[in-house]
Amino acid sequence: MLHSSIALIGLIVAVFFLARLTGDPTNLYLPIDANLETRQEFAKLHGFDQPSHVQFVKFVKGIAEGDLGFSIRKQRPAFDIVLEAYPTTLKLAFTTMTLVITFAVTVGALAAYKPRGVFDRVASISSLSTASAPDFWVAITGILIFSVALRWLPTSGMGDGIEYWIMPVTVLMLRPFGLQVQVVRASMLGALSSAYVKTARAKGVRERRVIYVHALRNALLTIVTVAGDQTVGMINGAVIVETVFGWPGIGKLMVDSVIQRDYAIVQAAITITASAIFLLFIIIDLLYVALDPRIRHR
Amino acid sequence: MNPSTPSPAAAGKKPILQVRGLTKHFGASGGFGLTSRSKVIRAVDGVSFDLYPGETLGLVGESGCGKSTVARTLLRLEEPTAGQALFDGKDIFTMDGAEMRNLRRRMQVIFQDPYASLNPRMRVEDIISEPWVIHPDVVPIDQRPDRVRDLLESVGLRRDHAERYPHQFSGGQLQRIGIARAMTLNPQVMICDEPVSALDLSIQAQVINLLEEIQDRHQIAYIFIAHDLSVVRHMSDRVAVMYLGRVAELGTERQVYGSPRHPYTKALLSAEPTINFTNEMQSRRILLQGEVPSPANPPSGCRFRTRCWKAEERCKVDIPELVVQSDGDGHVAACHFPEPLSTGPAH
Amino acid sequence: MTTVTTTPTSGEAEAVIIRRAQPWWQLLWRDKFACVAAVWLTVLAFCLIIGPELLGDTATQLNLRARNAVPGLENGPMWILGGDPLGRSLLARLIVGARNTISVALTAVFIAMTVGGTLGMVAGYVGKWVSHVIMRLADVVQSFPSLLLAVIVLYMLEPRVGNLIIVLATTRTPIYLRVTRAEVLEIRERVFVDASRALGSGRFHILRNHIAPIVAPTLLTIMTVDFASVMLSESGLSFLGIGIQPPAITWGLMVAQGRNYLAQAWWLAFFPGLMIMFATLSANILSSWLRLATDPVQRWRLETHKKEEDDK
Amino acid sequence: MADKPLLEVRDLKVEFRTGREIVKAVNGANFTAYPGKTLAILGESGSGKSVSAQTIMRLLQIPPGAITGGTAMFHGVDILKMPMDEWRQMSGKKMAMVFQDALASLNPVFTVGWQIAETFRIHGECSRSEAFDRAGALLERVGIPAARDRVKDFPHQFSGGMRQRVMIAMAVALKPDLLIADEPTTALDVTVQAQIMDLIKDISKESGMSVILITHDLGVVVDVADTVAVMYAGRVVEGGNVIDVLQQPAHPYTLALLRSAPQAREKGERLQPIVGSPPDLANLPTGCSFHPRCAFATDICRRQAPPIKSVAEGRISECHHAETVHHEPVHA
Repeated sequence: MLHSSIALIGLIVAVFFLARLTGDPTNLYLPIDANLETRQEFAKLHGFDQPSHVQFVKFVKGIAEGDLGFSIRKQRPAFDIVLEAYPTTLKLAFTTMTLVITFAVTVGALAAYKPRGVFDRVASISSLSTASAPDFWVAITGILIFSVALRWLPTSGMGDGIEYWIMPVTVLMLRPFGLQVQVVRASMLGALSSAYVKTARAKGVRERRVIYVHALRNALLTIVTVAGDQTVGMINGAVIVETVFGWPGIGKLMVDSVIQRDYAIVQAAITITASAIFLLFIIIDLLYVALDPRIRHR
Repeated sequence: MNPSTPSPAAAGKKPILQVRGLTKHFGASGGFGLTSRSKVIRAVDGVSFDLYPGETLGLVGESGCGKSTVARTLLRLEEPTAGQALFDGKDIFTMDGAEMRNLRRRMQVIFQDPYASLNPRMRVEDIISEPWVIHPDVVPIDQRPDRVRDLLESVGLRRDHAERYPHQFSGGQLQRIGIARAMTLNPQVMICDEPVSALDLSIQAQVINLLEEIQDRHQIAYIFIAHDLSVVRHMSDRVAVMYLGRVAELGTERQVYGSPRHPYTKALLSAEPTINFTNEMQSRRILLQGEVPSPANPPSGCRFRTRCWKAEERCKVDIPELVVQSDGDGHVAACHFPEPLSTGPAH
Repeated sequence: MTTVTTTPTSGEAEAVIIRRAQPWWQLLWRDKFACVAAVWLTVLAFCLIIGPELLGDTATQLNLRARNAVPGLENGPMWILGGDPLGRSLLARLIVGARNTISVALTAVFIAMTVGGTLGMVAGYVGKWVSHVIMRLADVVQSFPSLLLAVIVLYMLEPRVGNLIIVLATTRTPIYLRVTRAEVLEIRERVFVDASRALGSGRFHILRNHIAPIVAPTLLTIMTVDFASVMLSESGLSFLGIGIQPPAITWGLMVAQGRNYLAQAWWLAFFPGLMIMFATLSANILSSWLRLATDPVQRWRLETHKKEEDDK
Repeated sequence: MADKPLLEVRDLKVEFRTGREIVKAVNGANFTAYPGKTLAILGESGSGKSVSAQTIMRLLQIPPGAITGGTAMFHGVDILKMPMDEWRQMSGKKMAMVFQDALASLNPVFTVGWQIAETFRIHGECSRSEAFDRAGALLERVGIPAARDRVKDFPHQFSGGMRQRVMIAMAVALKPDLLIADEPTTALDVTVQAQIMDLIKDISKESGMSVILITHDLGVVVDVADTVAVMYAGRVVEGGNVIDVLQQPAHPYTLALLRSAPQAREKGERLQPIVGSPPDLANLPTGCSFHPRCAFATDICRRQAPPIKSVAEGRISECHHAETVHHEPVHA
């Protein structure tokens, strides 16, 4: 918790100073084609002519009040634009992570049960493959096959039907799934060869219960850690997937704003994302305490 | 309190090592902001003893009694909280870098776990000659390979073993390598921290014999730490029994084993399973209640009182001092109600 | 990324005390997947070293007859994988593109490992304050999605190769830092380090002779898996148009350019993507093999003959 | 020993296959446990004592392990050939096990009460709440202070000795006929060891439970066991009544072991160690496995594996020279 709050502070400072590092921040805030007059006016309006520390205080104050700048391109507060984009990404991320964990735990646990068995080999190779697949490439290949050639799925856009969700979710799942399968397998292997599993077997606990109660409960600690990291990393995937499939989420918004040089939105998006991640870390910490009594009593 | 009467083996000699009031508390200092805990572990609390040239002082006690911490502080692997340790009259704890390097040559150590105490990625040759890399003036570079092999032979291994890696040896052989390494600098004092505890019985005897041979040959003084009472008895001239960071009893091997004065010593001796078929020993067994209290929160007064069948009100208040017992001036015990002297001969 | 190790089982340990190590190439030969991966990475290394010198001209040479040529042998062996809209050989471009793609990833990983490893050793072996500062910095970097960080920085500092490498290296550094520090903290408590200290050795001696040789193989294992993920990140950035800029050739860029011709010439995007996938897959397979081969507890799984397993 | 055997292990063979090597961890071991008695299996590391115990409990990890021969008759059935489903119903109920490292052997994320109660529940003994009650009672029985409150504690909240008591409580929950204790006190201090051994003795006496005690400690064997089986290189080389075996050993290994134990001796007197190193299980010596370290070895020992000889009533020894050794005094 402490480390994520420090990270949050560090990030806000970094965002502020990065903008100044590159020279005149007006270059970043305004479109490239803005004329000199607009630039000067803008600088004065936003206090860019003032010393850095004054600007910094103002910047932090703005964050506290929910004022994260004004998008000149869209003529709206950046905060509102970012908030509108978030639900889409959250829905996408949530669906993906749920599926990732469900599938990965099932596949990983089964693979660990008979190491080097047929299922394990298939699972290893396929998880390594999905973890190695370039998501943008899988996405456009998917479009080529399922949308262009077979015409089964829509090429892009977000709709109500499940057909709109299949490809983005699948693509977004690939790498987290591949990694998580390996993590589940390894931690299950560790748990299954531990002494307490021996005790459980000696007590006469059936194999299914050994795997899904005794071993999995311990393996969960690692699984949760990795899942937490992956949820943070969902933003990475979202940038690509939303761009390719044209989903109006935070990833697409950010890439568009970068290309259009709409700094206010980029800055707002970073700040809000950082806060979201901060919140996520708190949840993971709490989960961790709930899962591991040894941490609880330390 | 002067637990310094020499054993017969060292009569007339001056002690090589004098430990006075050695104290080590963990977690007392160096705490950093958010991570520090107020709990202080009193691992060692005012331990004093002398070590004479060429003798073996046994240090026994159960886990957590602080015997290993004594070793680690004497080696300056941990910094002591208080106390003195005079090596040849000079305090180890106040030595500067150069003096410390000099001391390292005169005081060496053998560790408990032979697997862990040798770097798995180094060849035996590099392991044994590492001390000469650190102290380059001891043996010239061109003589080192030969000296390594000589040393290997002197601990009962083959010359060609120098080329191998630790994982190619058994536990007993690894411990021999550890002993060879400790011998490279010709020390006067050797701290043996449970050197045979990790070894099987059949191998244990080999290593004990080797240690004794080396002692006879080079007149090295041993501080021999172990939890196995019979091993300590076999090895030691004098024995110190520790309980919860303090010395409970100290005397010659005969005094301590033959006529224990401290109730803890007596209980410890009776709990040790022996290959003794007379039922006499069994019937005299004292089964102590409970376990050793936490050194983070030791009992007031006498530390043994919570498990002692003789404890009275006084034991809660007064900390017993090491008092000279009537059976000889080397025998001291820290108990308000010492056991009577045993009349029978030591078994 | 978390590396997971398993604990040794008590029963096994007793039975297998004395064992002879097999040389690594025998272990590699046993695992056919790892073998293929190693061969493929060697081929790529070959492309990386002499590709541009050998085929640089072919890759930029226009061939109007081979515009968007379908994969096949009609236009000569260099056009076996087809031609791009300007008729350039896709195969040649893939081989030439290997250098940019791989060397960016390799350099980034190498920098990350060097910086992370050094900082990790420092954090593990000096005072608490320095360690704290280093670790908090790592937190800041790590608690933010790497691709996003790259997007922002490249947006502000313009997408040059140098900047790209710095960004990719920065996002990967914390992993090496953490692993190294954790290992150093663990190793410095090991008895053989105590033994060396009791012999009078100093910090530097211990770091060089006892700690570095043990940390190095671990870092090498992470490097291979990291190489894969950095290459994916780099390709992703190129795909988004904020990585390496044309006319330089990288596989990610080729996928991005081919995307516009998806309907007419699918091979333009397909083969570069496949190259990325094979390269990352090879690195991942090799790293999981390395992990087994360097773990004494898991090693038997490699040493066991396949035949013997099938008996049961 | 007129009783019918409770567990009879015959010619047990277990191998571990690693790479080109085949490690013969257990190489034809025989031993028998009688109702209400304590059998000690004595051996050094690598002798195959732990592997034997785990094999009998069907806990061997396969691969790399493999049972390559032998039977284990328990209540008249060969439990090594029993289908796993059937064995699970017996395991923990008729035969239970206590391990060396109690901290690692208890699941860190469940309360000790839950773990003990699980034993009752999986064998369909009683309801959830009743199982918890009985867990509390059991903890009380094994001497844990304030047991009723401590059922809700996790293993890491107990001390080493207390954890081993929890393990014992769990093992004896369903009053098994046989308890296998694999070095239950090796990690503990002598004073605590004495308490734990007493507890096992008490429970065994109270319920008529047989115990197989795996240990490397001669003293512990004398202390608690009725009969002993001495293992070396995967075989039981000597067996019989504890006092007989340890007072008049009939196998050179047992004799050498007794002689190498540090006893009260005069200073300067050397111990008599067993020469050489423990055998390489992947490459066992020809003939008798012990011959390279044996003071009695003759030519036949190098060529021929020794037969099982009976040197006295209820005493067996696997040695060509068993009779000679049997008349050798332990302390010369």
